Amino acid sequence: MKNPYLPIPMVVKKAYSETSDRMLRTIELGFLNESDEKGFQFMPGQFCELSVLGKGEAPFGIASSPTEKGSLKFTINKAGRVTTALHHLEEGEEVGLRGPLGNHYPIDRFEGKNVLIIGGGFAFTTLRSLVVYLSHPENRSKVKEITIIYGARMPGLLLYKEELAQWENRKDLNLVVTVDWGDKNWKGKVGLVPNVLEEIAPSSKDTYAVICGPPIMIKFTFPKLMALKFPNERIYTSLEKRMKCGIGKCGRCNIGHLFVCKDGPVFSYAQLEKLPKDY
Amino acid sequence: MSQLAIQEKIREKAKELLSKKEVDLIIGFSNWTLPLRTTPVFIRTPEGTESLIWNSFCENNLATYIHKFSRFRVGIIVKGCDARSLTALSLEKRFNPERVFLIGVPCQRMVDRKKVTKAVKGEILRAEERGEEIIVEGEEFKTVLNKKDYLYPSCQVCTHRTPIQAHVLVDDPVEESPLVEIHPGVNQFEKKTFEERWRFFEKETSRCIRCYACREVCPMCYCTECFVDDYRPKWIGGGLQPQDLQFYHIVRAYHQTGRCSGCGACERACPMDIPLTYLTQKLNQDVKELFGFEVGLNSKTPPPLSTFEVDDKGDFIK
Amino acid sequence: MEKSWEPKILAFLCNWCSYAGADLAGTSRIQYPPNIRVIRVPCSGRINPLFILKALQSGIDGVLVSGCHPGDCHYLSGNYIGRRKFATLKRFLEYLGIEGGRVQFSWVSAAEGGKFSQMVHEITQEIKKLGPAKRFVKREDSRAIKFETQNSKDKTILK
Amino acid sequence: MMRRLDKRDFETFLESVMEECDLYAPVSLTEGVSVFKKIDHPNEVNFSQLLTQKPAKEIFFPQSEPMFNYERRGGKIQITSNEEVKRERILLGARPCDIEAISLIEKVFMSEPYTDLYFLEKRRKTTLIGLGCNPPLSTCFCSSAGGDPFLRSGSDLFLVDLGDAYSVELLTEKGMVFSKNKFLREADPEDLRRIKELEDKAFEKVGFSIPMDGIEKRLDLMMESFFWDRVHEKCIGCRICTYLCPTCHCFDIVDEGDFARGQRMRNWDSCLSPLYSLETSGHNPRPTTRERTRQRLMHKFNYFPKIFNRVGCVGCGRCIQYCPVHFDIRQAIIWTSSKRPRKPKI
Repeated sequence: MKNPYLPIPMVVKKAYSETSDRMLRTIELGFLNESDEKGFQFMPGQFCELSVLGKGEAPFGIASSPTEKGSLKFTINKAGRVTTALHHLEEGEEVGLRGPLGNHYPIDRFEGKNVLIIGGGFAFTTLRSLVVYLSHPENRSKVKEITIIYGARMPGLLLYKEELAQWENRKDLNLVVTVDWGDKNWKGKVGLVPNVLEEIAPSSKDTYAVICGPPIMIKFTFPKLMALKFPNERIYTSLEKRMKCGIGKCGRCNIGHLFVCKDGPVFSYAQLEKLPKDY
Repeated sequence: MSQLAIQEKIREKAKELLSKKEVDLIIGFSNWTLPLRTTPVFIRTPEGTESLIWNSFCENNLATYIHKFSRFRVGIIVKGCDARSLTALSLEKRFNPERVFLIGVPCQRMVDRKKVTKAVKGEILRAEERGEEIIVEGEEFKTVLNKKDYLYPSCQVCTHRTPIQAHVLVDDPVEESPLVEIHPGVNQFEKKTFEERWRFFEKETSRCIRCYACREVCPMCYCTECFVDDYRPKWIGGGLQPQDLQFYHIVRAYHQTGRCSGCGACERACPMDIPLTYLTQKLNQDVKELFGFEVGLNSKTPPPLSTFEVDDKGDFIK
Repeated sequence: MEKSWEPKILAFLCNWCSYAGADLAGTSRIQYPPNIRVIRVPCSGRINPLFILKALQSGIDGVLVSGCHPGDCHYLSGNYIGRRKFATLKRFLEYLGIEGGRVQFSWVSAAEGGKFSQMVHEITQEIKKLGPAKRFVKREDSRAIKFETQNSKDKTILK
Repeated sequence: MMRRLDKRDFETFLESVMEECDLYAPVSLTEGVSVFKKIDHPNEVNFSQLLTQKPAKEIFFPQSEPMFNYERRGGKIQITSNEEVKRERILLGARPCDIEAISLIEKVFMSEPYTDLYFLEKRRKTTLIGLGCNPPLSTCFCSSAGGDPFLRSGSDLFLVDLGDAYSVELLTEKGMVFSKNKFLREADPEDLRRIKELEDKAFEKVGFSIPMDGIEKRLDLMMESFFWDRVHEKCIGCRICTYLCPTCHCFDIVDEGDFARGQRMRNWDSCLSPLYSLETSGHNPRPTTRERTRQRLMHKFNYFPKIFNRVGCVGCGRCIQYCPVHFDIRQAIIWTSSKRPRKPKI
């Protein structure tokens, strides 16, 4: 039987800073053992526990898509002990990884439907995974229109800038990038995500919405989605809470009787409505 | 005054404060489900004051709750030690003294329930205090114990039983003399050799389960992040390694230097019966000897470790 | 084995006096034992008792805290405040059964290179006499918890 | 199958058992404090305290347990897991509530899709010997919480103290191993009657006083209740009730060691600690004791039954006995029941 607490060894293939404030760093991890790679099957929305031995472990959403073979990508915000240690990693160093954990975005339900993806700040990681997955030639035909609204505080804080530029040019993706405050080089939209959503007003007909961002953004975006007549069952979001084990044993990430790590992190708004408001 | 009379006076005063709306709530003691014990209650209505009681089992230091209720105007029933803790806390600017009303009760010294429990065979189901005696009853026994023999060690040495800082005293001040001169724990411990002392400390702390009850129950332990929870730097490990337990207990006690009122709440709270007051009492003695300071006697003198005298003793320094 | 053992001593030296004093000892070529490892701190008042305890727990055989003479503190009163902390801490550790000689304090000014060297000699000798620290030292093999039960009083605990 | 073990033979019986197994039993650390611990000599076993301070869950889920060791050697990380248990174990003298609690924790640790091997390995290699409670304490309310003072389920063997001897019931396959043991003699026909007597007495004492039925449904409606504003007031946020609780199973995972080598430890953690749910951003979803007390009670009486169809409390009463401010969980349950006025009187 597999011990779910044992990390598998991974090697840092590439590590680079994402944003101008250097607080967000992306690391690309490669598998050291082939058998681990074969056993690692995941879908967009799932997360992993990364450990720097001696410092501890912490959960991170997988930013790469299953279609990108050979490596896993994580974008990490420097905040505490483990994330700082992860920021200090250099190429060639070893890290531990447990996963994939949790559930994923309900991609099978998206089939034949439109998808509206709303992201804010550095919560865009698993959404990037979703976009890359859906826009992959193999999967693109499965869904109809893909609309992406992505906002950050400043242009310098946008993640995956090169990719955003590529998506901009793609005809089969509707990408709207917005910032709260532009600078003199910024030519795109300026405005908060909820307002931009209101402005674009995508149709809710046959559309699933996936939303992920800071709590304040989510709080103001939900009403706008409601106003656009999105039913609760078709709005999905990904939650975060303090986690330790990631497999529903250690007890801290519960909301009501559900565990964010095991029963989530992806929940539909309909599910969330049934859960207690504060916990 | 008898305890019942004191209890009546407490209720009267609490009722008055609440009905005049001078305070939002009264923190006091009430009877509860187990014998030999009382529980803190928080009373907001004049009628509720009927549940306030006073006896020799009102052992909790209610000053602890000032942190939780500092945004209300509170009336607190205080013993000598509680009042001194509160004075020390007001020196550390933990609350606005104007919003706190102290109902002082000269303390008759509290009864050590653990000692009583050990004195009888079987579970105690009922206990009653009658003057200087405690009558404990179980299924198969009824014993009369002399209260004097079952007092908390920290209460035996107490020389500040009257809460002189209180806004109102419900009874006349009691005579301030200790039952024993030196804390029994300190006394016994000091007689041991170096080696024995460390072994005793080692053995006692090895039982610690790190529930941190001693920390939480202490009015002076209010740091939002305790050193045990720091992780940058990480001072101590999170497990049960003996040295980590010792580290915790040394620092917890040492952090009370010049702040501990000697109420003994830490020791009473411990589920594993680890003696703790022999540490804090020793520090209190040291502080008194070195700096002539006793905690919470007046609201002007700053705590000794936050100030200095130019001619402090320094003969241990090379 | 006994002979080759040399104590490790951690010295917290204040930036303005003792560190300069140690420096002076060096530049004047006054020799002192190499047992001390120096950590420079802004002031002896900066010393948190946790530093001393953590050092002892990590297996250091002795700790030295040294600062400016009373009245000379760069920050006016840092060493006075420190002195009260040290006095209580030293007494407390001795009370608990940790050898008093393991925790040492001194005042060394920037001009006292000779005193510094002299003092380090003394302290090193003293700690050598005490032998390697045993109490309170965290070792890798000490992770196992051993309880002493009432019926097994003769057994040794917590080796 | 019923047997009888003379108290005279008790120590020799344990000695013979200890030749093959590690024996865990309650021992007294000092007067009035006992814990379950591995026994070196049979005379350490001490049943005088009905409930040990730390519950028997510690044998399966230690307070501080290394999960694996790691070592960096030449740029490679070596990981050695510590889940394996080499010798068979026997847990002796656990009370029915503790054993019931172990099966509750088992549900959590074995629940799909992940199995906690550290727990499983210890559980699989342990024979449980239960011990009936005669007489139970006044704080016991196991009958109300779905157990009883002589509950056999979960035990492999079950002992009842008959004064001069223990009656031994062999209940499971693991227990039947002892059927040939020479110290276990033929049971006295009188024994059954005496056990019945003791049981009746114990039942009478414990009673069904706590309204546990339907508590899950009641709490469903009480998430925002005024109740929580009051019930938490006296709680000071120590961890006694959670660490001494036989069913609490939350833990923390931390690394101890340095870059080169160390261990990943799993330590008990408590929902009453503010750091339990504090996120790195500084946001704490459970900022005060109100939310934390609610989490503790809701988890036991609402969330747990929702997942496992049984309240997460076995009624051992430890949290009542040892709470420094005397929070009584029984009273809290009564307050949630319909018998209570809408607002607590005080």
